[in-house]
Amino acid sequence: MASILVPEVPAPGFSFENCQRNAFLAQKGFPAPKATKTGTTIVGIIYADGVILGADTRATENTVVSDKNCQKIHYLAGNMYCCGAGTAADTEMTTQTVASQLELQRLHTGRTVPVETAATLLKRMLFRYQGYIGAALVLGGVDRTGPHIYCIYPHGSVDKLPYATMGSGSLAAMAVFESGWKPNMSEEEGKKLVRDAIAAGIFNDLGSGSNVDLCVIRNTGPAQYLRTYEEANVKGKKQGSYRYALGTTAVLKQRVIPLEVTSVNISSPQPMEVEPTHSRR
Amino acid sequence: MAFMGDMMNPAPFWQNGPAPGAFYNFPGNSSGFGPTTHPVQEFKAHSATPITTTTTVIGVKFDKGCVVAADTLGSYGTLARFRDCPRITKVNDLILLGNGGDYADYQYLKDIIEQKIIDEQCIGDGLLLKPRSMHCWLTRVLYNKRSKMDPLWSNYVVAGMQDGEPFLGAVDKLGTAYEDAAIATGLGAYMATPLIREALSVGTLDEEGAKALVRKCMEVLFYRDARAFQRYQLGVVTAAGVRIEDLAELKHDWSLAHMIHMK
Amino acid sequence: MFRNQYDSDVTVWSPQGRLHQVEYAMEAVKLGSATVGLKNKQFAVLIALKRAVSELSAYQKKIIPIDEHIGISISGLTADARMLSRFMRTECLNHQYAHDAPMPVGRLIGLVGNKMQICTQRYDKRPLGVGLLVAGYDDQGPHIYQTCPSANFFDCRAMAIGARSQSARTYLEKHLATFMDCDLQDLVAHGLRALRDTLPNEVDLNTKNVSIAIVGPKTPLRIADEEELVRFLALVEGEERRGGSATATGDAAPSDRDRDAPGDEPQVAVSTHFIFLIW
Amino acid sequence: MLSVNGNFPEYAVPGAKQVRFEPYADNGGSIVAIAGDDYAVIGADTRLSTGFSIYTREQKKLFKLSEKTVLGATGCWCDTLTLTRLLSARMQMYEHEHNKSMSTPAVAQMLSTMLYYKRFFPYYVSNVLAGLDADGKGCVYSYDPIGHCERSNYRAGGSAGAQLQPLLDNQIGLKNMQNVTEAPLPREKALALLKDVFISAAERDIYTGDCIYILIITASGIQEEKFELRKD
Repeated sequence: MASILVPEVPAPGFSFENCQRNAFLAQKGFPAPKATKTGTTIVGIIYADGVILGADTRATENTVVSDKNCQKIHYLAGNMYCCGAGTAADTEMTTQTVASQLELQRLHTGRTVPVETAATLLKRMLFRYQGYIGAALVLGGVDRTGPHIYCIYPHGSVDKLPYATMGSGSLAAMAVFESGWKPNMSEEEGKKLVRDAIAAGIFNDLGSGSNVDLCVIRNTGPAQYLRTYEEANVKGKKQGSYRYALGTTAVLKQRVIPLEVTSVNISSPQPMEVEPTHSRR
Repeated sequence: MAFMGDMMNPAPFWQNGPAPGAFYNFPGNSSGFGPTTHPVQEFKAHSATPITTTTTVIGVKFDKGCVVAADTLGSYGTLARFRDCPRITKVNDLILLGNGGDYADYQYLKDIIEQKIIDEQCIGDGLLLKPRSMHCWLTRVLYNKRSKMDPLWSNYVVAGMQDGEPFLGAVDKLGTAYEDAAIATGLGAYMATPLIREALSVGTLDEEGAKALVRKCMEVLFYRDARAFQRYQLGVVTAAGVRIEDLAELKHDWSLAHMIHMK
Repeated sequence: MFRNQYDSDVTVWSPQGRLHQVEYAMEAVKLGSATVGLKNKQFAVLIALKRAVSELSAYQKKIIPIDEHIGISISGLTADARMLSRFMRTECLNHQYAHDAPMPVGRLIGLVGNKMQICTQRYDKRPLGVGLLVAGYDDQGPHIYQTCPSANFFDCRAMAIGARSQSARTYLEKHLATFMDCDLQDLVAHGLRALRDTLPNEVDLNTKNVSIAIVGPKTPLRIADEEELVRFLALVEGEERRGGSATATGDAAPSDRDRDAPGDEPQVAVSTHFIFLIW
Repeated sequence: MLSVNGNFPEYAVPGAKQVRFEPYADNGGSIVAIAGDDYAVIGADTRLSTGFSIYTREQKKLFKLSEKTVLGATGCWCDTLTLTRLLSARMQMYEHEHNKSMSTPAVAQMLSTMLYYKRFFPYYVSNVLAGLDADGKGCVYSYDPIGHCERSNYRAGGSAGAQLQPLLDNQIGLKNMQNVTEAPLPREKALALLKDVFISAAERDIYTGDCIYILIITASGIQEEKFELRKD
């Protein structure tokens, strides 16, 4: 059916065609390459008039930091954001997919999409893939029914809580919430508590690090994304200079290829009728 | 006879449920039939698994001494089996010892330590074992056991007064030893240490401050650690000696639960 | 040659209730050159007189370091002392390894005593023929211990053992009261004077024949080098010697005064201390 | 007998389960040592960790073995503790037997022997030994866990060792560079370089951080220095 003129539309969803081959290779001792994991601290709380989400900004590959300032709070819709922990690609793609579905829904209905819709879309998607999509999410947002925080696990189970934490630093952050959270906190108190929870993760969990990102979504007004709310760790100042003098790098081989320049005269074809104002390109 | 399981090759003592009647002979559970995921009896089976276990033990250093706390629950697998397992002991006037992990291993080693102290008292030269020596000795004992691949499956927190200064050290089942002003084992390593480190970063604590902090940590752990318990022991060691307080009961608050609705 | 018929073997008692072989072993201590140990409130000091076997040989080492905080000086059979010092070093290392703390001096002496006792009770062994002065420093302060072939040991404030050591003990006893409060310099000076009293008149202390070891708080055991020896010897140089002590055969006259030193006078002291003392 | 197997899928049953005992742990940490003409500097970070959590932020991983020799050891901390205790006991025995303290090359050789003694149940430790040799020249010895020993002038070891060694090769070894003249490395420059490479290591290795503990070994003794790193 497919031709150059009528390209075949690829089937939606994942391609599984290499699964069998990969399983065979893994059995022969060629395991699949490792994905970037965001060993992470992500949190969300409900405060007096909205929700606050928080995240650290470290991405790791095993014990090596692969991104020192990545973004883990993802946009879903104007009234909701979603923090992602787990496999970086999975969290990004999942939230993007759902974000586009939510936008379509919003255009379709002409209303603000409820947070529960996002939670349902996310959990359905994750459940379908049985945990193979390694996304652990904290979804937060506001709608006409008030503020909501959802905690969505990679296998598709959902918690709806007043405060939630996820990722490798979730225990450290949860300890801060368990000892500090109370209902109806002010925005300042809320931001402080979320910052403390993320900081607990950053300093006590090796999978989390660098800076604190916050996102405040108020019942009234637009969401406020506070990228690098606090720079929790500053890179040390180097004492020496590590610039190389010109000529330090060896030139191994040198070859000059002369370019032959031939001049060609191009005469522009005369247009049929000349329009004084428009010209076609 | 199927319910008897394999008589010649009995399952390990504890495996997900009562083995004698083999009620839970689900596939994948090695107490039953057929090939299992791991060999039932290896050539030289040591205590490869903790049986009755205890959870977190917390130690905090303050300006004039140390506080150590631990709850009194002994878990039998997932069963909250024993409710009175004290695991903070006075070793001598200088040393307070806390433990978490396999309770039998702890009792075994506690007897040896007690005998060691009695032997020392019998010498009668007035010298007392000091916390650093106790810490080092425990490290050696645990390391030797791990080197025989026969570990004592538990963590120890040694608190005490070393030549007038507070001492707080930890040893794990491998013989990994370190000293710090904030120590918590088990799940507490993830949930209590962040709180304690934060409190210590503000400034040194006094005795009351340290005790309040430890109580707060015990409460947080009780909320989140499925193997924790509301009754706990708290011991303090200062230059005045070792004092283990009466069992305390945590105050806990679940009013929050009414705020959680899935819809 | 037997002194009597009850000394053929360590395990044979005499009708008087004495073990002659053990008592003979005590005599071996007196064959070694003299050594003095004394302490003040902070420091313990060992001072030993070294002997050269012949003009051709070097001076025999008398002080053996055991650990950072313990040293011994020996009198008697050097080979036995080497065996004992090796044992003591091993014990100290083991204690340090297992407890991350130096071995308490008293406990080490207890172990040495137990080890030495075994060979006073078995027919196939012989008592060790060496006496030790042990100087050490631990949490309880400085210590001077004396051990004997009889496996007795004594916690002393000052002690001297070896040939003609009676004169040194006499000096130490006379000045005992001043030791505790004097400073390190004076303490060493006292020790040197005591040691000098054991010398024949024609011999004097010099850097070749004296060995000094000092241990104290934040002072790991140090055996004085030549330079330090010169300074210490200068403390007592030119002083009038008390003299009269140095008879050629040493302290022959039994004395009741040195009850602290049973090792030296088997005839008297052993009967009162060694046999009936229960430790 | 009824065979149930094969009819049901094998579900993992949660709850108490047999845990394989693993006698080793990776407690992380990095070491860098640089030797000069009349000095040696060695630094190690002070973070002791396991898995994703930090045991302590102030664990010194350098061991002063004598006035002229310092050992840096990271890896399985329980093995490190045991190895260094045995090493200092053996060094004291040497001192008693030979009436002098051990020279750095002698310690280096003995460490190699002690490691190989445990060939089939090794000490899982990354050792870097720094000190002054008999001529007073700085020297660095590095080891694998089972006793291979190599003398060099600079070495990085531990969890960020693989990341730092190429940097040292370039900056000190002047590898792959043109128009550079080899000159003796001054002490201040070595110290600055050591701190700088640790700053880089703390950026990218999760097991390196908190603080560097540095020892500078010269003929006049061992100097101590500390330098803060990031704490996350």
